[in-house]
Amino acid sequence: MSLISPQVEQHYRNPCGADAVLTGDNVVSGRAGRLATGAVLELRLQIQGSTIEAASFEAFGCPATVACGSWLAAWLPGRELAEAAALTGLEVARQLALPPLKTGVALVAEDALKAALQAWQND
Amino acid sequence: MSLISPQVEQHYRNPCGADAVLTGDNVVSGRAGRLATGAVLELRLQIQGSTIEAASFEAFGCPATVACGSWLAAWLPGRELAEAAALTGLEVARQLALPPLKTGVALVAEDALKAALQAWQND
Amino acid sequence: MASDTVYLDYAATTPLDPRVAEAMAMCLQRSGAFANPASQHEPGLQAAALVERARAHVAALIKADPAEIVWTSCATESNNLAIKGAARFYKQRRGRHIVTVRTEHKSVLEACIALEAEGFDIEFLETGAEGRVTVEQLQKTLREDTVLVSIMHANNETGVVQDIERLAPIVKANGSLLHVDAVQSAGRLTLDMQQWPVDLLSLSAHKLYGPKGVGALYVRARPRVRLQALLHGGDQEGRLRPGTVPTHQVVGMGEAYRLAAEEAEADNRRTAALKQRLWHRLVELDGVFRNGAEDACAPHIINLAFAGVHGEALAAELQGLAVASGSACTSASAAPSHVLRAMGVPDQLAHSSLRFSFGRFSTEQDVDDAVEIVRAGVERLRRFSPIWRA
Amino acid sequence: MASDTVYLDYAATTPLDPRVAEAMAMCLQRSGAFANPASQHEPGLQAAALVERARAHVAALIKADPAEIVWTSCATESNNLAIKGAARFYKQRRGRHIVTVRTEHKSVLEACIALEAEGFDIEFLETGAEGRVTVEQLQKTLREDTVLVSIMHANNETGVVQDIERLAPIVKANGSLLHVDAVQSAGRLTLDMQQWPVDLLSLSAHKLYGPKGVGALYVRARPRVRLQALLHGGDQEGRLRPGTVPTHQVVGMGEAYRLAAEEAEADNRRTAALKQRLWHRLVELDGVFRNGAEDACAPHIINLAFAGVHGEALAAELQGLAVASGSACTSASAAPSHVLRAMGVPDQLAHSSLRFSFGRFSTEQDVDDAVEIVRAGVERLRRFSPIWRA
Ligand SMILES: Cc1ncc(COP(=O)(O)O)c(C=O)c1O
Ligand SMILES: Cc1ncc(COP(=O)(O)O)c(C=O)c1O
Ligand code: FES
Ligand code: FES
Repeated sequence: MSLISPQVEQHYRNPCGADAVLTGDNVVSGRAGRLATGAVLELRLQIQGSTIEAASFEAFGCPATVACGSWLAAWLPGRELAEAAALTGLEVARQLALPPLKTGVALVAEDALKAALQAWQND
Repeated sequence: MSLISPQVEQHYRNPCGADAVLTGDNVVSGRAGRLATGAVLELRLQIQGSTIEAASFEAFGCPATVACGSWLAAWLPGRELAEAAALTGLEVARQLALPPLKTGVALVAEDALKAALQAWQND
Repeated sequence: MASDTVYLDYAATTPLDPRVAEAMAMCLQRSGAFANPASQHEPGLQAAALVERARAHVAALIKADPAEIVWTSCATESNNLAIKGAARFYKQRRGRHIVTVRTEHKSVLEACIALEAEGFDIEFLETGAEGRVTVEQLQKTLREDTVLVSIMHANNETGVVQDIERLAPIVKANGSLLHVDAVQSAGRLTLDMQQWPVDLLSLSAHKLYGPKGVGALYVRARPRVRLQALLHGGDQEGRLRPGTVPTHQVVGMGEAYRLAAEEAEADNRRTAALKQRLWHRLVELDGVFRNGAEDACAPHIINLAFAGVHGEALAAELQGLAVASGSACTSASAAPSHVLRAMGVPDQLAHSSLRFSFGRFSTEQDVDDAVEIVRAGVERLRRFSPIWRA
Repeated sequence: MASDTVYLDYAATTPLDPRVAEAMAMCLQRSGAFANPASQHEPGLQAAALVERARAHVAALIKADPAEIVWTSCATESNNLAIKGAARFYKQRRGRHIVTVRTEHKSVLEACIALEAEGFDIEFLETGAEGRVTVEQLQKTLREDTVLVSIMHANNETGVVQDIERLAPIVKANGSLLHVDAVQSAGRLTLDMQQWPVDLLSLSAHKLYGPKGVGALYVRARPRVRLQALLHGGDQEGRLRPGTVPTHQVVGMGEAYRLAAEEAEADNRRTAALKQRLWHRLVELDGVFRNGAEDACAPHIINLAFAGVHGEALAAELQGLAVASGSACTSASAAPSHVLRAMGVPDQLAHSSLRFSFGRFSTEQDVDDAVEIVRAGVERLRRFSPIWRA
């Protein structure tokens, strides 16, 4: 697939946090994207104090969508909430070397992360 | 050449009366056609009383033009002047199986014949 | 191509039949018919004779007269020439209302839309989930100023077949012209220009084991249909399509159509059986749906939705299997197929669809290999799908 | 073609170079790159890679960027796309005045004339007997609302070369677009898009040992030239030319252009010598004239008038020799060539002209045979010509 960078390829073929089962009081989830536009990402975070301990994702979308989920699930564990909140979709796109066409998918990833962090605050 | 019927082919390759040298008091000539339209035919008739004894032609034009000259030079000898005068270009076109595109060339042939007969009358 | 790839994308393009390649090769040699078929010298006339024989083969498959066949460079051009050419020629006489269908090929839809800028009024017929246009709908939509109706025969994404035999007389009764895009149906379904009151019909070579880069447009001679040309500059093709006629290309198309006349029936029986085999195996996966009418479908195409997985991701899973993914993700929009959306397929499933298409060289082994590759991909993707719960 | 025919009609079309045929054959096999280059699966990507490599070869010959090359189905289409596409796109911004030359190829002249119906004002530059356009003439004709100037490089009937290097800056100084039909000059004369301020340039494959049915249009990227497409319906070729890209055809064009980059110089030296040989022999016949500037002529074309004989009759005499007769007698009019008339060649001689054109496979033996065949024909026809007196 010409729209797939090596980074996407790696995350898509061997996604991180796709099989993790996170449950418990300190687990929140955030979902973003719409079926209509072909990308839905759901992120789960296990949080202890101000630190993210573990992350998992589910994705419906193109390989880039899957790769965004996997990249987040790999990057987030160990991060402070503030640091996670500062992450932008554009940074995710840069890290995965997404083509401009796929920037939207990375913005969905940012939204899913924001939604999960919001859910934690509202808790 | 797709525009060439077998009749044209025969007359064009082996024209009648192309090499004949007609001279003398009882020889007249008629010319028709224009260089601009790419067909010029000159006809010479040797006439005795009311009968055409011999004919020759010169032609500048496509194979159909040459064939018209040759056909006339073959057909005219032995004809009465009246019979010759009644010949139409359309009949020549029919005899040579000219395609519609080439009808104009046969009309040039008719004009050349008419011009020669006219020259005889004016003599 | 990698010889171990299973190719089930015949609706995108077919390989050449080796016999077509051979016929073309004869024109490509220095000792062959390489001259310009418009030249009046002997080599030119020889090339022209081959061009005319090829024209007769194409005409024969659709029961038309050779003089009714105009060579084009592809079916996209055929569709553009038919639609823009007829609309522009007849607008004064007839009107500026054009009717087409939402599920048409892009080259029909975009040619129509381009005409809007010239003051034409385009109306799109809707189709139900079956993907079919009804007689009543068509009847209701036709107007006195309808100059042209364009309806495809077999759809390229779903294989769904429109009932041209029933729809055509209605268009003609209204006094409008009818154009049919028969690119996917030529050689797969019967086309009969003697029986069908169709005015213009688009054909392509490369969907029927002929070469890419050549197509044809059938233009009815009696009563004579007139067109305004898109290209200007030569006397070729009755001035409807100037430019040097590429002998090897049209000879390839002619040979492909000649072979189709002889072998299509057997081909179609075989591909229909392979299609059923694939369907019966894949439906076992659960959450697999078939897009479009099952009982009015070209023999070589099947379009399947795999609930919970995305078509583009699935396509990326299918290493070693060449099929078409429903959504047009190489284009700027991430929108799913306009055809499936027009049929009311829910967004999720529209994004989850793949087209499998079969042809003369497909085998049962191809099907069985494809099933295993698809099964593995669907199962992996469903494991982390937020919308799939087995 | 009959292998004993002497072929001196390379300006009408060339045979394929066997190496081109081979490159194409690779794409025509089932094991080759037959897939649709727009498909996103592996076989499709392989075909797309070949298409892009071919694009780079074509770009290299004219010193352009590959992204500036748009595939078309022939040079007739390239000319139509360039002229109609630019005129329609820029008419609001710039104006509706178009300048071209009376000796252009029909596809340029007729594309321009077709635009008259859309309110464009076409002005034709005259040429003298030499067939060349002067700087002064051009300067005088340009207006503030001149949107486009179309001037061919080498003329297809006479070989006369326009001085694009000197004319182009004048067009650009006026702020107009410049289109050049380089169909006959590609591979015969230097074309340098880095040095020449040309906006659009038409190319063909089949005049340079490539296949018929494929061409290209160079569209300058910096500053970017915009066009309105002629065909609609797909994302191929930056939406300037939709339709499945025919891999084998563009691969053939690419290989032909790659070979030209390597071999054109030697080819041109040889054809120029053959042309001189023909001229020196035939001029002995008396009443033989050369049409067009002798010192500004493409190396492969010579156009000769044989006083007193008609071109069509002469062509019919030339059994076993394939050359082009000046007058367009297959068309409905019996008018002689518009090119020769525009150059002021007298009617008689215009009707009496033949074009001889040479190429990579021409030999001295071809020339000597041609001379004998022509001599015999001219002598026979002059014997009964009413306008020839030796
Ligand atoms: C139904 C239909 N119409 C038109 C076309 C256009 O054909 P081409 O790519 O040869 O222009 C296609 C092929 O994609 C098609 O499937
Ligand atoms: C100068 C010139 N322009 C354009 C063309 C048109 O080329 P094609 O026949 O490939 O469309 C030709 C070929 O006849 C030509 O010689
Ligand atoms: S599916 Fe089209 S962008 Fe991901
Ligand atoms: S030369 Fe054209 S008609 Fe005879």
